Amino acid sequence: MGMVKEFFSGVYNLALGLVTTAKYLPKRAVTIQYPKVKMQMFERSRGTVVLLSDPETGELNCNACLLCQKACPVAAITIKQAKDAGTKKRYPEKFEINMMICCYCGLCEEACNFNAIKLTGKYEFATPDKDSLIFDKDKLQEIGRDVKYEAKKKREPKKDAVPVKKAEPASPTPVSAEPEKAVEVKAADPVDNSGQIDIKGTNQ
Amino acid sequence: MTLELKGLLDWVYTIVSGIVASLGLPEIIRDVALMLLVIAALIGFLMIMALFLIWWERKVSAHIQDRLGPMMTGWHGWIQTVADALKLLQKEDIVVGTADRKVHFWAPVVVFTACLAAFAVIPFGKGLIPTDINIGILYIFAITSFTVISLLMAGWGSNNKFALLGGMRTAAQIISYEVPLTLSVMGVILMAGTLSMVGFVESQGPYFWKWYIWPQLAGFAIYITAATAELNRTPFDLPEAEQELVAGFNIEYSGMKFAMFFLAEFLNMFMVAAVATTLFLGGWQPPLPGLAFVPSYIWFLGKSLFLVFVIMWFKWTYPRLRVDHLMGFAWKVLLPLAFLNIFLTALGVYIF
Amino acid sequence: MTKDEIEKQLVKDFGEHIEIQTTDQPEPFLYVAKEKYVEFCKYLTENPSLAFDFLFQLGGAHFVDASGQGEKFDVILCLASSKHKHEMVLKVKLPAENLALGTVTGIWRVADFYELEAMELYGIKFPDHPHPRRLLLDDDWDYGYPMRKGWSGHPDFIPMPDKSESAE
Amino acid sequence: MSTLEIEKTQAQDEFIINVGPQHPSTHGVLRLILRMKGEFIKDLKPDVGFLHRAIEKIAENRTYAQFMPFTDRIDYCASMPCNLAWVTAVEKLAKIEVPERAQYLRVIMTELNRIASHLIWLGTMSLDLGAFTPFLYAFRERERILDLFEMTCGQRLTYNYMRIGGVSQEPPQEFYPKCKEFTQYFRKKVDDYEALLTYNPIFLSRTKDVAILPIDVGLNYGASGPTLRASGHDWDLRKIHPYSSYDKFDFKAPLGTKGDVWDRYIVRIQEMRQCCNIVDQAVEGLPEGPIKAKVPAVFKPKGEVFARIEAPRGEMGYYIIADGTTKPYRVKIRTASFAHVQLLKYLAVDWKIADLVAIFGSLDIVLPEVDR
Repeated sequence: MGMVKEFFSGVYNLALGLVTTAKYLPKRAVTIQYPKVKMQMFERSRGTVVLLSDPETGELNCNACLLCQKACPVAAITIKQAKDAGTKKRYPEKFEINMMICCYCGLCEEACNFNAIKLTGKYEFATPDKDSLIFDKDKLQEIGRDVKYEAKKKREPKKDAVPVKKAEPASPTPVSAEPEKAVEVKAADPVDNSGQIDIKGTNQ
Repeated sequence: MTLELKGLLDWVYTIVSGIVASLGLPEIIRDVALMLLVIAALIGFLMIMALFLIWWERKVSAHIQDRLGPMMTGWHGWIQTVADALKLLQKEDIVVGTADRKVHFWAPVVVFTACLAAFAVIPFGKGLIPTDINIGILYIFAITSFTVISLLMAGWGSNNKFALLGGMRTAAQIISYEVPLTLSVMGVILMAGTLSMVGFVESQGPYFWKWYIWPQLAGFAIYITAATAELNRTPFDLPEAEQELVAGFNIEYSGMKFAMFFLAEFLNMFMVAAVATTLFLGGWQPPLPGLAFVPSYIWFLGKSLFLVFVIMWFKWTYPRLRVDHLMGFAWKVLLPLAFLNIFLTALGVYIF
Repeated sequence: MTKDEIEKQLVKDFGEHIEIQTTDQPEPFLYVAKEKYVEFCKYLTENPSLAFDFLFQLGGAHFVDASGQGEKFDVILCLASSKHKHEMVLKVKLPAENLALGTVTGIWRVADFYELEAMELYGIKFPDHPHPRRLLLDDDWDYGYPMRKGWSGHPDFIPMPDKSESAE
Repeated sequence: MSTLEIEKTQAQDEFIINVGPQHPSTHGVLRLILRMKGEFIKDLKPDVGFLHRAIEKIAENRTYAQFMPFTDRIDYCASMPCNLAWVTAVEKLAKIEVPERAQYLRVIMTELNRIASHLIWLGTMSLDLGAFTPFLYAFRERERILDLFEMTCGQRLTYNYMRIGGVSQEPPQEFYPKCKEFTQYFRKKVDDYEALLTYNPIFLSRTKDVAILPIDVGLNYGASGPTLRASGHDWDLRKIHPYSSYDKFDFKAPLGTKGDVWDRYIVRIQEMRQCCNIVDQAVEGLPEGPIKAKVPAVFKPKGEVFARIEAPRGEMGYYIIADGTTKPYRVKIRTASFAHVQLLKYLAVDWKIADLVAIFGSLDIVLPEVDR
């Protein structure tokens, strides 16, 4: 008797397996066609490290205090300080981040008190030669030019450590390719913060 | 005006015989010319069908797994397989130095001819049967067992330990599943009383409840299971499973030879589905006489493509069997069931 | 069994061979004499009220004081009991000159790989280990014992640049 | 001590197979030297060390905060529990009181990451047994969890989310509703996996009564986590030694009966459902308050500590010796897979090579954990 019951339960489960796969046959695919449609990076995505600069004056915020260089666990950042003769303000003469070593952990962003360094959502920097992966000051500044940032208050560990970075109200975006991803696009900024122009390619 | 191809065939027949008569050549030349035309049409159709099946398998597996499959080459990637074929064509054809050169070369040829030869007796539609010999089904089973020889040749020819192991294992699997496959069809032969393929189709009557699948449901199930094992497809795809650690018998093949094995596998799948449609699902007969306005070959293609879809569906749902289970399943489960089915059918036929 | 109950029990049975280390941690930390080590471990597993049948981990440690002499090695075992839900840390002091120690693979099978690792990275010998072999490092590794303090023997070993030395 | 002296014990009808480092079903870079007699495995020797990054040596010259990104890389399939292990150990050492909200956040993240890690296990195990589709379904669900993580800490795999004394950032507002939505969505999906695999006769024939692990042998071999619970040993660190506010949630640690490959499978499947319950309870009961305790910027603890937590693959723990400087003096990392690799030899001998793949899949061994 056990044999027969086992046989029928076997056939039932085989059929159950077929039904389950059939359930997904008509459904819309969850994958997106990458080169045409780009993933919408989150506001806090930790991609490439960039140097932020003051939009008006175009100068770097960084005043070479070497805090990020010390905080970096893999010593990917190398900075050479220099004092500006005129304004007596220190600035980094050489600021290099070796992107091959950087582990994108975000500790430098936390250590910096002058909103000079930030990890953005950009990730498309594949290059054939390795030398170009050591980003110097100008490249870091140029990538970071259109990155928006909020001036962080001076960090006091006593109070709530890091003020909550308010996420912009999520406005529905033309891109309808990702049904379930929470899409944050800065309302004011036509180019989303990650700098990629979101080409709504023909998906189907 | 039915879209049957019968009219077209007669028209071609008259033209060819007209040309031959005008040139004053003997009758035999006309038959040979017609034969060549039929072969050309058949091979052309099968090549397109093979390319379509490969593309279709990738799309079916993609949509089952919630993804899109090839999209880049043409609308929904329809010329993807053509692109793959061209790529394989220009690949360098490496032959291992110590390989048994002749055996290595002829293995894919054998598997391809065996596969194409089997289509000689498949009734694609009313009157659309290349040669209607009266031992149709026997011919098919004889030809399909050729593939076993080609696998052994491939395994032995590449002079590689794993290829030989894979070849042996595939041959053992196919032989042990050939037996239940043939026996599962005996039931249908008993009911139809003939061996010719067209005979099967006619004896299944115009109404769909007259098809042989209903009385022969067990036979149909055994047939489909044994056929999946014949094709080395999951859940019976032991040869290229990771247990074999390597890709079984077609390790040493590259370029067009590998493509021939690949095409042969998909043509075999279509052939298995075609035979199942002819035997169990009433060939090119519409389910209801009222639907006869749709041409017969459309019905035939529809049914066999549905069965091909079912075989693909198995592949993307089930895990793989272990070797001893595989063999045990064939001899201890499928074979007794097949005998039981024959016995019951014989009883049934005797009573009615 | 709480921490001091365990310690009382151990002192009662192995009084002179063990030395309790006072720490503010909830688990007992104690040193055991090198000779009595294997026997002590066997006792720990067999005693029903202790039943330390789960060897969490076994590792070596290399102590060098600032001036470089007074080298000292420790073998640290973290034990746990699956019956009584208590844990313990057992340590053995090894003088720098002969680093041999009895093997506990007989008691806890899992110690096999841990001892191989300690053997390879610290140079602590386990003479009667069932099958001593090279575990993590490659077979032809002869650049000394990497986990020891102040080791920088491999030609292409790039020490961490001193930039982050002053990191607090 | 050549690793190949396995050859010397070779009888004439046996042959050596090298399930090499680049094998599809070794979940990373593990080389198994098998001595085979026909189809059966007679002797098995794991050759590890291909992924040895000497994380313990690195730890000795990084500060306590700088070492956090390295803990992500110990088991990159489940980085949150690894962070949690390091943070729990250091807080136990320096007696830091973690605020309630931070503990709840840590629990949410760890349980979500446990589901993601079990999904990787489910995908690769079913792939090894030949079923392609569950692999893609499992990774489709995992994508939703990774989105939740990326929304909070910016990374998909190596999060570096926890800090000594709390967590680094407060999740954005829409994180919590999305979490609830995920748990409801996910419970239905687990039923799909069960439908595809659990009672499938082919899956049963491949996994039932294969490589049975008795409890005492398991304990002796240092097995822990789902692998040991599958043998019926009721031992879940989250319940026995509750850490990081686990005692405030009620959940059941699923137990197996026989301890064969199928039990190890079913225990992990049910554990995924339990994680959903925990995440739901944690998201509801999330208290207000700071997310980070006050930790001195110049952090110089002194003393020794031994702490362990329940990672998805088993018990993970640290033994830290701190000598009052900013850098730990000695860090010993204990991972579950290092013990489970030794279990392979006990379980796989006298089984067929096809079963080795199933056994290896059921132990959920991940190579970065083995080699550290």
